[in-house]
Amino acid sequence: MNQTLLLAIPMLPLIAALIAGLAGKAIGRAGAAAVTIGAVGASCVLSCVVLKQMLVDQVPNYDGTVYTWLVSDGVRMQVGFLTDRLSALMMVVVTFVSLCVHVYTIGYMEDDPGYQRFFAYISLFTFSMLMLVMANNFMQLFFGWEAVGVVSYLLIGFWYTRPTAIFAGLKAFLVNRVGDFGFVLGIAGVLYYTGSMDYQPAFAAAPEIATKSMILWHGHAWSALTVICICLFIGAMGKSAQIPLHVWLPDSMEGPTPISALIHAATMVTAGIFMVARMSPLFEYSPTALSFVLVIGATTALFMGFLGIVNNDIKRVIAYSTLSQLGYMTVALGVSGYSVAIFHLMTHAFFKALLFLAAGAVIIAMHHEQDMRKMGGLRHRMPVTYWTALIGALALIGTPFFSGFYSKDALIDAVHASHRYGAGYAYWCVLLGVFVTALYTFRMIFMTFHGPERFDHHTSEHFHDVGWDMKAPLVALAIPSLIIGYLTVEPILFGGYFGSAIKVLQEHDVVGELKAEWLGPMAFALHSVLSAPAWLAALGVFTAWWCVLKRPQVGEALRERFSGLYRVLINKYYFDWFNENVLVPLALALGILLWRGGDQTLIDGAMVNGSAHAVDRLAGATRLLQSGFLYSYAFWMIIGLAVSLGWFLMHI
Amino acid sequence: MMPGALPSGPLALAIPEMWLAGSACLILLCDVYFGSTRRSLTATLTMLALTIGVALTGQYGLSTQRFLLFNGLYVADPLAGFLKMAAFVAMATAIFYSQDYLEQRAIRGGEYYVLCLTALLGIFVLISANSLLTVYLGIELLSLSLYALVAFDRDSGIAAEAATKYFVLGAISSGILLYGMSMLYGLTGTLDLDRLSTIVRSGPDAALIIGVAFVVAAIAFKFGAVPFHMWVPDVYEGAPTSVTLFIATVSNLGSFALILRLLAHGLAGTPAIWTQMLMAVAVLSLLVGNLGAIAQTNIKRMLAYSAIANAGFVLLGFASGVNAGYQAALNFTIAYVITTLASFGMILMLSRSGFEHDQIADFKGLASRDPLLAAMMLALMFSTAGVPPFIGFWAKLWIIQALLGSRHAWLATFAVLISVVGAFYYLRVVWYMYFEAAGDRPVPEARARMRFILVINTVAVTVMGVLPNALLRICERVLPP
Amino acid sequence: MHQIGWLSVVIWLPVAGGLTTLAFGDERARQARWAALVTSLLALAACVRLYAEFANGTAQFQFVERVSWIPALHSQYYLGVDGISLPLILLTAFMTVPVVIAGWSVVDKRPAQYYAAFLIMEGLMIGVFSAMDSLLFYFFWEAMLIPMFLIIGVWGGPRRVYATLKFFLYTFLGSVLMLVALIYLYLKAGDYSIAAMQQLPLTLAQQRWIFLAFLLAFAVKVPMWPVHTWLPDAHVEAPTGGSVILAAIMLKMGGYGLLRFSLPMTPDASHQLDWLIVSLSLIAIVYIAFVALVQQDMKKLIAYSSIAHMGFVTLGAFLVFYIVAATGSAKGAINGLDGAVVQMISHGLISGALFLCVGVMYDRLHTRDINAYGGVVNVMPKFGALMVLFALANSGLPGTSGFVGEFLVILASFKASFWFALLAASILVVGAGYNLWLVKRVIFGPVANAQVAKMQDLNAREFLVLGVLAAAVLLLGVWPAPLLNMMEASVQHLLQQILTSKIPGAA
Amino acid sequence: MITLAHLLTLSAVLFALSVAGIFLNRKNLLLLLMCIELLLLAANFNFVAFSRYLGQLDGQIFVFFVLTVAAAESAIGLAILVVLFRERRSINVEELDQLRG
Repeated sequence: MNQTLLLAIPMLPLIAALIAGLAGKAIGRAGAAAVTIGAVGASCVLSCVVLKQMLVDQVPNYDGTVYTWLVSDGVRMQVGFLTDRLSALMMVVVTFVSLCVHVYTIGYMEDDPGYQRFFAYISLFTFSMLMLVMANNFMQLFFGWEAVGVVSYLLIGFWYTRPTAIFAGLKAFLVNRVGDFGFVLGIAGVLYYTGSMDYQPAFAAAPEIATKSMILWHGHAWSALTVICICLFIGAMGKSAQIPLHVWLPDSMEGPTPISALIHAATMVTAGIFMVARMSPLFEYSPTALSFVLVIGATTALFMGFLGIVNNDIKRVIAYSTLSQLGYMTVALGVSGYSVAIFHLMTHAFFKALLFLAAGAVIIAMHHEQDMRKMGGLRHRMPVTYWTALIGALALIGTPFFSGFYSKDALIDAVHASHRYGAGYAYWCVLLGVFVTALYTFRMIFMTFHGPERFDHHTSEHFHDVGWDMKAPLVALAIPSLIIGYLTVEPILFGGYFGSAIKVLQEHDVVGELKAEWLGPMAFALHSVLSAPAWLAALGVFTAWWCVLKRPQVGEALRERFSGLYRVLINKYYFDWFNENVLVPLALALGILLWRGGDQTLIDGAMVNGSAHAVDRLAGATRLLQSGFLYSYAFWMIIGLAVSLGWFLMHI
Repeated sequence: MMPGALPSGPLALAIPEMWLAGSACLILLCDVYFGSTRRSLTATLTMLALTIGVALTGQYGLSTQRFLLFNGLYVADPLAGFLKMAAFVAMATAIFYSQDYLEQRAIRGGEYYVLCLTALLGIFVLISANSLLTVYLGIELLSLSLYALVAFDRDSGIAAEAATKYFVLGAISSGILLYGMSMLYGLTGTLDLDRLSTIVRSGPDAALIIGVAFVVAAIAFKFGAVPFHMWVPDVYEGAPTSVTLFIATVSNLGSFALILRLLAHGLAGTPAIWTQMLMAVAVLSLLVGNLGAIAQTNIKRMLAYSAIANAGFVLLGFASGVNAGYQAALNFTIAYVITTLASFGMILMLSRSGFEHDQIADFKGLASRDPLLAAMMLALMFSTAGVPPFIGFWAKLWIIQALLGSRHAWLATFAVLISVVGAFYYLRVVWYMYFEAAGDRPVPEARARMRFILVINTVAVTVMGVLPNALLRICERVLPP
Repeated sequence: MHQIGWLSVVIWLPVAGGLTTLAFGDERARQARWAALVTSLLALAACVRLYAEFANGTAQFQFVERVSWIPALHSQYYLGVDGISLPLILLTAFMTVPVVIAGWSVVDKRPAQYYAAFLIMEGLMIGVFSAMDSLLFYFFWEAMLIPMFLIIGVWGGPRRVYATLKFFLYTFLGSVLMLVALIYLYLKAGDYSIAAMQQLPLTLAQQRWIFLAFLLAFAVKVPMWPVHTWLPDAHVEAPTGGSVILAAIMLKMGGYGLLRFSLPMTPDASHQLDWLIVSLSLIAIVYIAFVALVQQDMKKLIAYSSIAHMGFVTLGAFLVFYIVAATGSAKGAINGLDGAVVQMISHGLISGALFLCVGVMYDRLHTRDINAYGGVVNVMPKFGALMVLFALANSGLPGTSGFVGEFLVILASFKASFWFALLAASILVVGAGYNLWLVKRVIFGPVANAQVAKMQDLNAREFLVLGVLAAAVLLLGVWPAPLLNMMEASVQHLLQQILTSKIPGAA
Repeated sequence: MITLAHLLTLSAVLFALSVAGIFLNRKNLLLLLMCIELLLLAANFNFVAFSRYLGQLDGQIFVFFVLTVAAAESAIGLAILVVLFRERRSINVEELDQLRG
C-alpha cells in the first residue's frame, strides 16, 4: 500500500485546519467550509479506497515509518502508520461521520462568529483522530490520544464567553489527564518490558511479559502484564468515560451539538474501546485486567442508563445513553469479544451521531431550547428529523433488523457465553440495560416528537424547520443506522474480518462459540423475537409510552414515591458533588498549606529571613561592644591578651 | 643562617630611606620659609619627592637576593624592594586624592605632608627591619606620625577624640610589644631576628609563650584585629578622610612587613604557638568585622569594620603557617590596598567643602547623578566583596587555597561563608547607588584630574581581576619558599 | 583548533556589544537599541555557525581553545563544547534576541544600561557553558550575578531590593562552597581543567563532601526544593526580560553543573546520595505543582511551574543508579539523561515564552494579578491563541517541546521504580490543572472589566517574538531528533563516566 | 640576694599596676599618660634586668631608644591632649564617647 496515500489521509484535514485557522479571515466563511469539507471528503474517499484495497484487492497490512521522531538509548521513537482491517474500518467510520458533521455544521453554525475557527477545530480533530487510529506505535498513539483531548477541550469551550462551557472544557481535559496519567505509565511499562515503542514487538512479547511479575510494595508481586494493562485501561476509562472518570462527558454537552455528535458520541470517546481492541494481544494474556474491564464496563452500562431516565435535557439524555453504550462496548472487550465491541462501536457511531444531529436540528428549530419538557408534537413540524431520529432510536434500543440490534444482541450473547470472572454480573447488567435503554430512548422520542406542543407561543411563531444542509447528513446517517448491521454482521463477527488485527486466545473465544449456532442475519433477527432482550426492549418502549403519553402523571407519582432514589439519580450519584466539594477543595487546601506553611513560613520565614534576622541581631550586639569608652577598649585588649596567655600556658 | 654569613651589601640599598628622610627635612624647611606664601608648594614638592623616590628605589632599592646592612639591623631583599615601591605609589596616589580635600578643609599646614613622609619612612624601616630594635623604631615612627595626622584637623572635636583614643591604645600596644620583645630577648639574648629564628626552636615553654603572646597582641593591634580592633572604627570615622585613607592603605603595607618579619621570619622556629593565636584572632576579626559593618550607616565606619574583616583574611594567610599562605597574604594586602585607595578616593571625590560625604545614604541615586562614578564604586564594592571579575576575588581565592593546602578546610569554609554575610553591606552601597532615587542630592563636581586617576585605579582593579597572573607571580617571586 | 576561536567570538562579541551599547548612553537610546539588536543577532548567527560545524557522533569537545591564563594557578583560558553544552549555548543566544526585541519600546528607564546588562550577561552565560577550566567556569558563573543583580534591582518591581538581595546572597552562598570544593580538587589534581578533575581518583568520603558542596551551588540555581524560595520573588520583581533570562537560561546552569561536575567528578558520592536528589526532585515535582495551583500572581505561578519542571531535570539526571539497581543494567538511563537535557532546552523556550506573555499583558494593564484579567481572548485573539499554546506546551502536550523531556524522564523513571514514575507522571494532572486553570481565568470567559476591554492585541513586534518562540516549541516537539542526535555521543560518554567508580583501587 | 626572678616579678607587678590604672581610672586623661609611662617602664625594667643577667649590653641600648621614643610619645600625647581640651573644654575620659557603635 503506498505511503503517500496513507500520509494524505491525515494530512489533508491538518492542512485544511491550518488554512481555515490561520487564514480564516482571508478565505472567508464559505472558503473555510469549502476547504475543510473538501479535505475531509477527500480523506474519506481515500479511506474507503484503503478499505477496498484491503477487502477486495487483499492488499496486505501496511506497517511503516514516516519519520523518526527521536532515538534515545537505542529506543527508536517514530511516527508511522499501521493499516490493517481494524484501523481501515476506524478510518472509514471516522472520516465518514466527520464528513457528515462538517456538512451539518454549515447550517448549524451559520450565524456564529467563530465559523472558521470551528471548521479549523473539527478538521484538526479529524487529523488527530486519524493519527490515533493509524498509529503503529505507542508514542504516536499517545500523541493522537492527547491531541484529540485538546481539540475536544477547545471545542467544548468553543463558546468561550460562557463560564459553564469553559468550565466543562477544563473539567473534560483534567479528567482525561487523569486517564492519560495511567496511560503513560502503561506505555512506560511496555517500553520497560519490551524495549520498544512499536506495536509489533510489544505484542510479540506479551506472553513473555505475562510470566514476569513486579513488586509494587514489599511482598506483593503483581503480574507485570496486569499492571500494564490496567494502566492502559485507565487511559481508556478517561477517554471512553467509564465510571468513575465519566463525569466529564455529560458536561461536554456544553459544546456545539455537531461536536457532541462527532467527538462525544462517534469517535473520540470510542478511542478507548479502539485502543483496548488494538491492544488485544496484550490484554488477552491478563484475565485479571479483562475482568476489571468487564466489571467497570458493566457498571457503567447499567448505572449511566438510569441517569438517562430522569434527565430532561435532550442532549444530556443522549449523552448518558452514550455513556451506557460505551459501557456495553467495554463489557464486550471484557469478555474478549473485541470484534463485537468494534462492531457495536461502528453501528453506535452511526445511530448515535444521527440521534445527536437530530437533537441538534430540534434545538436549532427551537431556538436553542434543550429542555424536553418545553417540546412535544414536533413530528408534524419536522417530519424528516422525526423519522430519522426514530430510526436512530430503534437502532439504539436494538430493534431486530436495525443495525443496533445485531451488535447489541451479539454482544449480550457473547457476555452470556463468557465464563470470565464477573461475567455473570455483567450479563444481568447488560440485560437490564436493554430495558433501561428502551425506556429513556423512547421517553425522549415521545417527549420530543409526540404529545401536545408544550412550547410557548413565541417559540411556535418563530419556529422554523432546518434546511437540507442539516437534513442531508441525517439521512446520510440514517441509512447505515438502518442497514449496516444487517450487511456487515456476518463478515465482521464470524467472517474473520479482523484477521490478525485482533488476537483472541482459543479459550476466551466467546464469539467463536456464538459462531456455532449462527445461521445468518435473517435467522438471527427472527430468532431473537423469542429472546429476552427483544421483550425487555418492547417492555421499555411500552413503559415509556405509558408514563409519557398515556398517563403523564405516573412519572410524577413515581418521583414522589421514590424521592430518595430520584434525588440520587438527579444528582448523578453525587460524583460531581464529590469532585467539586471534596477533591478540588482538598487539592487547593493542600496547595495553600504547602505554600503558606511550607514555603512562606518554614523555608522563607524560619530558615531564610530567620537567619537574616539572627545576623541582624548579632550585628546590633557587636555594635554595643564598641561602647566608645577608652577604658573598655583597653579592657578588651588586656582581656584578649590574658585569655590567649591563659589558654596557652594551660596547654603547654 | 648566621649574620655576616652573607656579605653585608652596599649601602646603596638603603637609598630610599635616606632619600625619604632627607627630603622630609628639606620639605619641612621649605615649608617653614615659603609655605605661607606659596601654598601648594609643599604638596608639589612632596609629590616630586615621592616620584624621585620611586625612581631611586627602582634604581637602587631593588635587590634580587638578601643583603644585611648596618650589622644586620637592616635587611634588603626582593620583598623589601617591592613593598617600598608599592608604598611609594600608594602614598603618591593617596596624597593625590587628598589634595582637594585638604584645600577645602583649609588644612594647609605643610607639616601634613612632612608627617606623611615620616610615617612612610616608618613603614620603610619596618619593611627592612631585621632586628627587634628596628621593628620597634619603625612602628613608633609610623605611629607617632599617624597620631599627629589624625589630630591634624584642629577644629574637629571627633578628630581630637579619635586621636586620643588612637594614641592611648597605641601606646599601650607598644608597651605590650616592648614587654613581649623583652621576654624574647631574655629568652634568647639577642635582638637580631635571624638569630632569633635559629635559636627559638625549642618547644613551647612559659616564657616563650608569654613573649609570643605579647608580640602577637601588639601585631594584632596594628592590624586592627579583634579583640585589639577597638581603635579602628573610631579612628577611621574621626580622622580626616584623607588620613583615614592613609591608615587604611599605606600603613597596611607596614603591618604586613611587621608580621612577616617578626613572626613569619623571626619566630619561624615555633609556628605552632602564633599560628594558633592568629587563627583565633582572625576568626574573631572575620566575625566581628563583618557583623559590625552590617549595622553601620557611616561609610567610613563601615569600611573600618570591613578593614577589620579583611585583616582577618590576611591573618588567616599567616595562620596557615606555610609560605604559600604568606604569598597569599601579600597578594591580598596589595589587592586590598589598591581597592581601598579607590574606595576612599571615591569618598574624597564626592566630598566637597562643607560637606563630608561619609554617610552610606549619601550614595543614594548616584547612578543617575553620575553613572561613571557609580559604575566605578560598583566595581570596587564587588571587588571588596570578592566577586569576579575583580581583583578582590583572586585575593580571597588564594588565601582559601593556602588554607586548604595547609589542611585548614574548616577555616576556609568559615572564611567563605562569613564573606557571604559580608557581601551584604557592600551590596547595600550598590543598592543605594542604583536602586534608590537621587532625591535632591547634588551632582558630583567634575574634577577631571582626580576622576582620571580614579578611573585608572578602578581599571587596574578590573584588569588585574581579569588577568591576575602578574601580581600572583610577583608575590611568588618576592616571597620564595 | 580553528583559526578563529568561534567560542571566544560568541562569548566576547556580546560583551563588547554591551560595552558599545553602554557607550552610546541613555541619551542616544535609539542607537543603543539597534546596537543591542545587531549584536544579539550577530551572536546568534555565530552560534548557528557553531551548530553547522558541530560534528555529531563524537563525545570529543569541539571548537577547543586553550590559551595560558593564570599559570600561577595552573588555570587556562580553556573553551570547548560538546553535545550537552552546545544546545544550551544555542538556547542562550536564541533567547537573548526576543528579550532585546521585547524591551524595544517598553523599557525607557536607562535603556542603554538595560541592554548592556543583558548582552554582557549573554556573553558570560555562554562562557559558563563553554568553559572547560573550572576556574574559568567559576569566573563566569559568579561574574554573571552582577548584571542580573542590577537588572532585577534597577528595572524591577516594588519589592525589588528584597528580591535582589535574596537572589544574590542565596546564589552567592551556594557558589562559595563550590569554590572551596573546586580549589580542593585543584590541589589534588594540580590543574583546574575540568577534564583533569573528572579523572581524579577520590575516596568516597572526599567525594561526599565535594558532592554536597557542588550540590548546594547547583541546587540553588536549579532551583531544587527547599532552596527554591528566591526564585518566585526574583521572578515577580524582575522586569520581563530578566524573568525570561532567569527562567530560560540561568536555571539551566544548575542542571548543567550537575551533569558536568557532580556526576562525572563524584560518581560514587552521587551513587550514594542519589536518593537525596531523587526525593528532592520528586518533592519539587509534586509539592511545587500544588503550590503553583494556588498562586494569584501569574509570574509567581509560572515561576513555581518552572521549579516543578526543573524537578524533571534533576530527576532524570540521577535515575541512573536506581535503574542499574532495579534492572541490573544501565539500559534506559540515557533516556533519563536525554530527558533532562531536552527538558532544559524546552523549558527554556516555554517558560521564556510564558514570561513574555505575562509581560505583554503587564505592559497593558500593569498588574500580574490573575483576578484583574478575564476574557482576554475577546480583545486579543492572536495573543490568546499563542498563550493557550504555550500553556498547553507547559503542561507537556505531545507535539510541543514540553512533552519530549517529561516523557523521556517518565519512561526512565518507570525503569527505576514504578512509584517514581507514578509521582513524576502526576505532573500530567496537576500541571494541566494550574496551566489550564490559569488560561481559563485569564484568557477565556466574558470580558472581565473595562480595562481588559481596552487592551490592544499584539503589535507586530510582540507577535514576531512570540510567533518565533511558538514555532520553535512546535518544531522541537514534532521533530526532536536533531537535538537528540547532537547530544547522543556526549550523553553516552557521560554515562560511562558516571558508571566508572573513582575510588582508588575500586574501579 | 636579688635574683632575676625578683626583678621580673617586679616588672610584672609594674605592668599589672599600669594596666589596672588604665582601665580603673575613668576620670583624667593625664593619669592615663602616666600609666603608659609606667607600662614602658615595666618593659624597660625587663630589658635591663635581662641584659644584666645575660651580661650583654643590647638590652640596655634598647632601653635608651625606648626612653627617647617615650619622650617623643608623651610630647605628642600632650599635644593631642591640648587639642582635645581646646575642643571639649575637658579631658575627662568618660566624656570621650562621641565615637561609638
